[in-house]
Amino acid sequence: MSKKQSFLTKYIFSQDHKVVGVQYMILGLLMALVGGYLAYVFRYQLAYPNQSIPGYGVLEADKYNSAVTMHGTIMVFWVAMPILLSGFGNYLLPLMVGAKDMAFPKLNMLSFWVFFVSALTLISSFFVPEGAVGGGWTTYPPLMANPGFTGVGWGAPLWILAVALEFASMLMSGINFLTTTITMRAKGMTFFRMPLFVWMANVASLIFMFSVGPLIAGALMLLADQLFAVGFFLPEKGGDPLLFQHLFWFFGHPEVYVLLLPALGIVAEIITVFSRKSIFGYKMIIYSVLVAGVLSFLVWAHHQFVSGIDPRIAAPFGLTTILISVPFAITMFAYIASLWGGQVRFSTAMLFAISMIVEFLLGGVTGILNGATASDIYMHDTYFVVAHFHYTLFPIVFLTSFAGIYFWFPKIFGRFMNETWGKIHFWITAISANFVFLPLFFVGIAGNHRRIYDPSLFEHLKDFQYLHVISTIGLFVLIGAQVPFILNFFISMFKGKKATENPWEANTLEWQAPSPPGHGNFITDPVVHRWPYDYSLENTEKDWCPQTEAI
Amino acid sequence: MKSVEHHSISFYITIWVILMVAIGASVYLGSIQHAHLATLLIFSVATVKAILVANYYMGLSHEPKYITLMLLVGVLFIGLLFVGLIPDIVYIYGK
Amino acid sequence: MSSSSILNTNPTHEVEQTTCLNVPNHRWGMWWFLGGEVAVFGGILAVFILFRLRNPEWAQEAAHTLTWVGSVNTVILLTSSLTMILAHHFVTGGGAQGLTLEQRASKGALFILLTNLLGISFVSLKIYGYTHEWHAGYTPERSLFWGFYYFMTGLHALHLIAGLVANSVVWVNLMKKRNLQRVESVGIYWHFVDLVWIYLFPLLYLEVSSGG
Amino acid sequence: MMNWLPENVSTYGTDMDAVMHSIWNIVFVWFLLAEAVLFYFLIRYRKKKGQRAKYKTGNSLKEMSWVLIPAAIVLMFDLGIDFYQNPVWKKVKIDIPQDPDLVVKIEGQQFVWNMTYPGLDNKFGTIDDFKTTSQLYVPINKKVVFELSSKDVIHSFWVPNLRLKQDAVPGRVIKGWFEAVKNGTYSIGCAELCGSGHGMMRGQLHVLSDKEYQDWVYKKTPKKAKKALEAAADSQQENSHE
Repeated sequence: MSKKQSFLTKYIFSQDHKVVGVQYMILGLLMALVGGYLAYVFRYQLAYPNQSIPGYGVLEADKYNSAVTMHGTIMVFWVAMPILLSGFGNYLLPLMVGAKDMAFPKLNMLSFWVFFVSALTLISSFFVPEGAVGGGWTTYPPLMANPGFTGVGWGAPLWILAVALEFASMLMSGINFLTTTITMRAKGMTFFRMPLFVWMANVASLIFMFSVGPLIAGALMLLADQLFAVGFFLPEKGGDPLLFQHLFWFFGHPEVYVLLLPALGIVAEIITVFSRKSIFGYKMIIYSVLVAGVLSFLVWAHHQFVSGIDPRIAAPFGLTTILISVPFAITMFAYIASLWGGQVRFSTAMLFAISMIVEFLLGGVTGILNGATASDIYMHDTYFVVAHFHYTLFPIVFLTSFAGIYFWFPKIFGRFMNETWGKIHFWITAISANFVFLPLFFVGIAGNHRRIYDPSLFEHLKDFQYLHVISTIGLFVLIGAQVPFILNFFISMFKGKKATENPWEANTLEWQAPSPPGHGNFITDPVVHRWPYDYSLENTEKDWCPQTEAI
Repeated sequence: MKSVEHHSISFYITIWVILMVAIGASVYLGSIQHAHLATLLIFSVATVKAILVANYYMGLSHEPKYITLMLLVGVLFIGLLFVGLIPDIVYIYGK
Repeated sequence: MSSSSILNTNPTHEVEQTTCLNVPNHRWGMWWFLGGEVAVFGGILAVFILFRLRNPEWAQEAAHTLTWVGSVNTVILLTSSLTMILAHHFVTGGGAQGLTLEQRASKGALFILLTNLLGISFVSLKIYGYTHEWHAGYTPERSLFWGFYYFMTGLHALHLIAGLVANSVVWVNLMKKRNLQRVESVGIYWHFVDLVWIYLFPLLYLEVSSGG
Repeated sequence: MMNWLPENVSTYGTDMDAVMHSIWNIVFVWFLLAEAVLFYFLIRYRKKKGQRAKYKTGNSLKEMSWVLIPAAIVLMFDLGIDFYQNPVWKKVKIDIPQDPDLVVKIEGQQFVWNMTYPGLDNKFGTIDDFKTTSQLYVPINKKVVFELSSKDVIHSFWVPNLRLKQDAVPGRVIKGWFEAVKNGTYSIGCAELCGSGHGMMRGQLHVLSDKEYQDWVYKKTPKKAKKALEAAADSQQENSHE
């Protein structure tokens, strides 16, 4: 039926959602190497101030700012977004709803290549005169609005351009996800028979779509300030710096859930398969996520409690912030309850999925200290906040992605990843991550504020330098632990044990397609008869029951 | 399958005529003296125009109500942003 | 004439066209896209209104925009919306039975062309307005109102130009009797650009002495 | 964990520390409970030969209550925390004393803090005003109100020992206050990224006794101003003699 595809159209300019998904994942992992390298550079500086860093040299103060800025930007927009939402979303969503491809395959290809160009644009900003932007990933004006303040020439506009392209790419993905989910579901795939990942990816796309607009406007205004000194954010010209903060966080906070939700979806799929248990309270989870999605538009100013906003509006924002913990508490409790009465198999994927819950809980509860207005006066912009969001984002981005990769690798490449090496990778990663981030809570409480390139310059922080050293050594181990993963990934692609169609005995539709699925995904159009979590049904022989199996 | 709803050409032209009249009304209202009333009326007229365009030209009137709802949710969130910004942008605390 | 048969006239479609709630893919996609656009322009309008409330003296600035340019452009743009909906009307059979594919496509192409001509006149008049105002000294240097003015109308004009490009692509399609359903997509987008202008016009061109 | 906080030297710092301690204790107990249940399930329900998992969907209200009741308790704690800590926020950021003993103007600038003192007469805009750079001297047990502004970019006035943080935003004058209760010298930092020298933007807070503070003010007052003031005082005295 289809004409023979050349290598170029099959693997590079492909319209197949599976290839696009894998492209996103691989580019995201490559960008993670850049982000990790930057983390290595500035963590080395923090532990051993002003020493020559192996593989970099001496890090000056302004380059330190660039390094932290680019680390944040890359990890959020070029690692988390592409891997979790676009990568897994593109690969899994059509398969899970039983579609042959995305609704708009060409748009899908375009979205990846726009993303690719955005990544190149961002990377190129390292090499322009005066280097990459150093205004923080939040790019607050006037620092970022007036080139005179930053000492950054081309870095700042390039940063905005790159982010704008990235947003465009993600919007295209979002349009595809939503349309595919609505119109291309297999026969019998009602909304409440969709796997949680599909729900989560769609809610995340919706949240992104509604929240990013004002920031796109704000970014363009910032660009106008940088290039033409119009002054939207410059007080001397009648503008207001606080406006940008509002526009940024109106997007920035929902963005956190754009990352969290797909991760929760991935974890849900994995823990149900490996505990041979149904998810606990499927609809309850969906409704709490929807509530959280709406609430996420009401909390943005909690990032600005001490930023000069009217202090009287802090109280309502503090309340909504604390309230948003409830739907996520429900979700987390439901995930834990899903293990109740199960038969837990500790495969590498399951270990990563569980470690995501274990570590995310600490990130979650410490958020209350930042959300409560009074304690945030102290905690704001200290390492406590840094530790808090790394304890949420590290599990969301890395632990979940690893879980997902180990889990779906047999589907994607038709071969297993090596479990022994996987477990070595898991234990070192999960444990060393705590050595990296746990000390940061303590230095933060001790009063170490963010983005200073040498804490030992401050009298009250001199005694806590050893905590920075522990954190940095933890990071060395954490980065080192990724070597077995990378080798495992590429070697298993060609040499791994061959996988059958449904090696984990899972229910969702992607496991009913061949491994790897060919163009068009399914051999026969799937017809769905049940929800995806019928594990260990009573009075059946096998302990799983694919969605395609008639009742 | 339900067929796409069709309005006649004369229907579309009628809408256009109403829109033209509305433009005239806006321009006239821009010149009257009573500022608050003028503002209110001008934006009411604009909203009427917007509803006409959205409903009959964009075709929202014969789309499922979910689509209108979705767009309204977007507008609602922007409304939240607007309200949240009033204390900081319109009034400056402590000034 | 049902929507599915319009889609079937497209001989080159690669993806299976599906519908939900009677709405085909391309229209769902366009609505989601506009959901995002609503937030972009909604955000800009919200910010402008806030600044307008903060600076009541901007009413005097608005008096210096060329109201006649704004008004004529509003007429042009709303008229182009009429030609656009008529293009869609004819492409989908115009309510009359028995129009051939060729007839529908060529009538649609004619009205798309008209729409584009109106769009081009809008942009030309806009450029005339800009040069006039700029040379009269109303640059962003003067006050932030003019920063907003050029930013908002400029972004709108960019959207309109993107619409012109999209319309042209569809026009070429129609000349080749292909992808007739695309008229509907670009149409919805075009009307949206129109809708944004409906709010920009009173905000920027009409001088009302107390807040907007 | 919260005993890692640096020494508190302000009046409202005590309230804030209490808030932080209580919130931490509450959330940490919840964290431990959740982890304990999670690990218990992992061990108790690990795979065993010949056993089968239970079919439990958690879709009935009865089963859901296992999740919803704890979540409802979480909600109660949430509201409790919020109502408990709100007055502290109000005290620190909203209820700025109307009758301060001292008003200081603090201006952030890349990369120093400019402090302007009203001088001997406690009034700004007079001849005896004087400035210091990044060194803030305040008397002990006195209500100090500061007017925070910025010359260029956003800075954040950050004194860990006072539990005080407030951004300085160009175009705005933001008021805040504190009352230090212990003599000593404490670090001041800038907690908002403000450019290449952000990490070096340091200062010091000196809390002096009343006497020391008066001496310091006298010492800092420009000679000219002192002379003028003394002359004015003398003439006043002469006037009163007549």
